[in-house]
Amino acid sequence: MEASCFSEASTDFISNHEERDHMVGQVLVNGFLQGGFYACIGVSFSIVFGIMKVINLAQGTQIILGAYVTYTVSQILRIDPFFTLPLAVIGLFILGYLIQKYIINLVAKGGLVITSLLTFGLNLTLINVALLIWKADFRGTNPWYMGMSLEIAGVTIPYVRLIIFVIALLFTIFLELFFRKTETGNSIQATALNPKAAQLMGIDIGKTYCLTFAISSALGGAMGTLFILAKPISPFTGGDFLIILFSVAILGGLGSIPGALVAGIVLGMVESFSVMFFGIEYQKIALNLVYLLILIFLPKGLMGKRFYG
Amino acid sequence: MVNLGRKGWLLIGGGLCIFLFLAPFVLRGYWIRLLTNMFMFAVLAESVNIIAGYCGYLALGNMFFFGLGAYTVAVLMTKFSFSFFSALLIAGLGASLFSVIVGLPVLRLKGQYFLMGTVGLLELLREITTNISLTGGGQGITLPIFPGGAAAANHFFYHFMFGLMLISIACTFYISKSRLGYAFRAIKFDEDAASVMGINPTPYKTAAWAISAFFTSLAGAGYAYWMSYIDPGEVYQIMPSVKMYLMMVLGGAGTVLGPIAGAFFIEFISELVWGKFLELHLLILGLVLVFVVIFTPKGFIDLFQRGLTPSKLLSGIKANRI
Amino acid sequence: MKKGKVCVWSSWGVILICGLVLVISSELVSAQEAKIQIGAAVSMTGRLAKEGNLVKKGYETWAEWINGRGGINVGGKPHKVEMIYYDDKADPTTSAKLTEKLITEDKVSLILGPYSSGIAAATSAIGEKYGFVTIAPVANGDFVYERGFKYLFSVLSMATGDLVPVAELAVKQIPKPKTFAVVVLDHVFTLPSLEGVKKRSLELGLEEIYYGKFPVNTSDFSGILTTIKSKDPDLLYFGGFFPDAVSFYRQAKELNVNAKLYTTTGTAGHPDWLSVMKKDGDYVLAQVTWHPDMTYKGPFFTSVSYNEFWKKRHGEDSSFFSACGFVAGILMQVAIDKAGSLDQSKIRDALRGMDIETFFGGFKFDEKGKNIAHRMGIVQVQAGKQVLIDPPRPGVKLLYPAPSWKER
Amino acid sequence: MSILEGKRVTKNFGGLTAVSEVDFEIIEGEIFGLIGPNGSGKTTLLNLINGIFPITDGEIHFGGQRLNGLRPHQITHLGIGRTFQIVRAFEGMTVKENALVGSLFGTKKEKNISKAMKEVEEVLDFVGLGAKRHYKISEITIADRKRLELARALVMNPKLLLLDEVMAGLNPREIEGLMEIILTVNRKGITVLVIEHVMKAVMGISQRIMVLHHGRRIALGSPKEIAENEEVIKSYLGEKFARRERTFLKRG
Repeated sequence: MEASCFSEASTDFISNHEERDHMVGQVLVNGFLQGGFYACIGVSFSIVFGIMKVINLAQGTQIILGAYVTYTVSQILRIDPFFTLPLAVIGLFILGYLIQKYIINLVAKGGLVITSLLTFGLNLTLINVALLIWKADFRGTNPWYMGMSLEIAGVTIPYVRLIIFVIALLFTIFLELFFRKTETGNSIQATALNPKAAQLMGIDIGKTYCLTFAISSALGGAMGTLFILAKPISPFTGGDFLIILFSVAILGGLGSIPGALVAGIVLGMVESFSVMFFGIEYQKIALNLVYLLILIFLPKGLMGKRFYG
Repeated sequence: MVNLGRKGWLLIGGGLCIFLFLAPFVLRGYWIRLLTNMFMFAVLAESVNIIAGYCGYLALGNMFFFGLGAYTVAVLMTKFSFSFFSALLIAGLGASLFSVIVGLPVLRLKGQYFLMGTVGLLELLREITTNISLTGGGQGITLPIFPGGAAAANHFFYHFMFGLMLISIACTFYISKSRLGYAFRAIKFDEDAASVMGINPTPYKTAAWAISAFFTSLAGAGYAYWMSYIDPGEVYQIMPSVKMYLMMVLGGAGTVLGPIAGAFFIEFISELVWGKFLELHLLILGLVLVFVVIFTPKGFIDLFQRGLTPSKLLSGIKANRI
Repeated sequence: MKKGKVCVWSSWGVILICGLVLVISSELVSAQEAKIQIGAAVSMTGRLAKEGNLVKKGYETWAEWINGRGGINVGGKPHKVEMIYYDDKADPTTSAKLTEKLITEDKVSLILGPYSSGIAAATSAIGEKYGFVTIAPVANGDFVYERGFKYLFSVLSMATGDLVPVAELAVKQIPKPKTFAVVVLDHVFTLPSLEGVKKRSLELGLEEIYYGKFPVNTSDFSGILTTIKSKDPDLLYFGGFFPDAVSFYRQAKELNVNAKLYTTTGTAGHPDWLSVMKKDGDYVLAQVTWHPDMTYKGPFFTSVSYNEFWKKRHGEDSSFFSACGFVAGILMQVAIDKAGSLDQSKIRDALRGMDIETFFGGFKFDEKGKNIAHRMGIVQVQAGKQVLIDPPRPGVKLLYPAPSWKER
Repeated sequence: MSILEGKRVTKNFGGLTAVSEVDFEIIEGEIFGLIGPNGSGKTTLLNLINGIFPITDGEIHFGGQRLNGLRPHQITHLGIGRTFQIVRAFEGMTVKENALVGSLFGTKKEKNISKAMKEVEEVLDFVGLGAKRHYKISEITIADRKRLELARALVMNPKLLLLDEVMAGLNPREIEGLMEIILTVNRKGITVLVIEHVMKAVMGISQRIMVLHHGRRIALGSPKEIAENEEVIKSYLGEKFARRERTFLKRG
């Protein structure tokens, strides 16, 4: 079966040329738009990873919680999902801050096993809470503009995906500026480079970590809002993000935001082009292979610092 | 607690083994299955202990060896009509070989990156298995049922997992006493210093992972034959991996019997949990994880050593908080 | 070192104590026995929680109902039933363990099966070991029944037949469709149905112009849809989990990929489909194991009266998952009635010889335990309603060809 | 004859040059001092010798064997033992176990653990850690950690011993003790290279001293010559010390 559709998927492109060109254009756009979203969820994971050296296995579920906020609010107030974005951001910001302050900070020095186990424990807990509140049903939104798209030179660009892309992009840029320009941002980066030194400079590590995690969580919340526009969610959806989060963080380089941005888009491209050339069943394989190869052969990621030792 | 001599402990240990060996002849099916399950997790926890607890390389995706073993046996038995044990052997050695091959590049990674690398491998292997027709793809694969009725099957798999556990314990014990063990621990604590003291890290790391892979794969192989139906999404999961780590940490990483004890403890806990609170077990398992890492980051053996007073509990926090 | 050892052993002590406590408690549980205890391990959490809970609801309702009528009639005198539920977390290992627990610990007299083929495959092996009848309410992957089990019975016809009626309907339509495309999730839930309809379509002289298998957790279908668009098939057969189906058809709309007929496995018949997809869900076909508008008659209920009964109890139409659970109960009870005892082998023989119609449809089992008398229903979403179009009913017709996304 | 020889040894980290074109030669059996202000490249030079950093340019030979491109463990097996400036003991192992690693994997790769145990205990007694052999690293003082570092290097039974500031942060009495130990080691025929900031110690025990400044060799000679070398005084020792040292050396 694989063999047959492999050949199918590839032959039809050789067959007809301008169809193929139009195709490439479309695939390019698809990959790009998807990539924007990947980049942003990747960033939300990558900053915690880069700054606190914590692998937040609960990030996926935090994203889903953001989506649930959007779902609930837009259901109750009957408003457009996009307008719930600030609520998702604020809600998850607070949640993230509390989690870091009262849980993760307690084991921040515990090393990798400890923190990873902790975040996984948090993940299970959050999932089960979501399960109790929203049940296992699939929840989705369906605003009036859902599924509408504009067409440019035979390439269709869905509005929703376009908006998602733009917003994701804005968030990423905003975050980068925050880290570069603001004092808080700098102190966070200083902590990332060398916690001890930062402490001597009078930076409150605990507080910085809380802030970092809160920001990451808030960003996740925002991405949740965007996600539920494209796809319905259930409490268990969060796990699906894991490998994307990892890939973006690795490919982009330890905690580098511009890197993550590029990484996200590269992954989006890999995804859609792998479909074009090998057929969709090889999509995930392609993604994972790229991920592992980068991890092994491109130790610095695209724009980050090296990560042996 | 009274301190019996080495002999005393050996006596108790031996007694316990005999007791457990004979247990299935008196216990009812559910208990046999429960214990079999525990033995399986004990093996998994112990094999994680070898690579992570002793050698310090956190192979969170270690479960892909489990899937590898499960599928090797499944395919060999169904498609090439191997006998279980010959398939088993191939599964074990195959996994070790595979660990060496992927280990050469992947073990160059350190800390989080190794951890994430192994998770990547888990995902990759699942996807590949799903896409090969030989493995029955996403539809999974059905193994021949164990011949000879309920009791026979129960006893067979019970003793299989039990034996496997004993072997893994013996192996770990040997390691902890041998040059290997010292090399592993040296690498765990400071790889550069270790190499300056004459240890060439690469072969030792690889060896650690190969041993770990061997046992994990055998457990997977047994599991496949036991369940008689497997599909990729089920044998390539990250959840059991995390459980293994919880067991290791709880029991005490880098000790011979800690992970075993941890495995038994956790399995009992989750068993109790299902019985009582149907819709809350994820929550409770999650909270157990959280509390364990906060209060007993060095496992409850360490806790016993320090004594179980609240102040000691809090000192557990002080160690890691910022 | 020594000290460490002491502690290890003391922890072993703790564990053994835990064990003892557990043994005793379980003894206490299995001590009291008055009624017929029926055990069921279903997914209340995990990926299949939604469906699992609906099946459980079916079981519960059946138990209430049968107790309301005095209970199951065993050899002349009625026994009340008492259900014991466990959560298998949609995990075969757990499910197998719990099934064994039900049989050997709780000493239940009967087992009602779990949700989904993958899990039934594991639990039926246990049932077989102990000679316990397993009636699988919603597990129709052929492979489950190909292992020569003698105590396993399926409520449903096999998955390979799920969507066959769609192909048969389609070829009767004007303009007659010529080509079809298959997009299917590489998973035991979906592959058999799609393979089945594909085979039938080829037999009916339709041409396959695209076949794509996608892995679990595929979020973006635009690549595959772009390919399909360039081939412009008449029929679009899609098989996937709920979220897959939703994002597939949403992106189909976004990329304006049109066909004359859209199909999904189950999902368009799924309770959540309408609420999530709104009007974009229209025109899509799906198979349902049961539907309130079916016209089956049987002991106790007709399709209609069953649904009314359900409405009274729960204030909503019965989902087909619940119906599967409910009818599994009825089967069990009819079989026992016929067997006149709780002896599993007698019950099995009763089921073997069974040939009846119920509100759910016909029941007649072949030697493998497949139900050969049941036929899937096909619904099409019409104006936000899941309308039963097969088996055909007066005044209901398939909307064909479906208007393009732009024209809606 | 020379046991360790460096020809125009150079190391660049990206732009900056940590060690540039340093020539040196260590005679078998001597104690060779290596001094210089912080950041003058002393430790880097050590890291080049035992292969932690790849050498950028030049050559290092150990008893005729070219060291360039060898991995640390290989170099150790040739017979170069080393201590770390920032103590790198294996936390979570006992003092004894720490040392044991050295004897199991060092130059002679002792296979028999119980035999290894014995000599480890001897060495620990020798450096004065015998009583604390079962302590965890976290339980012993800085001085003891330094001793342990030394012990770990000794059990590897090297021909050449590289000591990186083993005396830093110790009180005078402890320093005296360590000097004694080092001299005894040297008497056993082990060549020693010491990096030290404690002038008194390094002047006291070394036969020859090399001074590094900004990664360059600015002087090489006997303690007396070094103490009188104008450039060294200017750049490093400072007048006051030099004067005291001269008078100290005159008295002999």
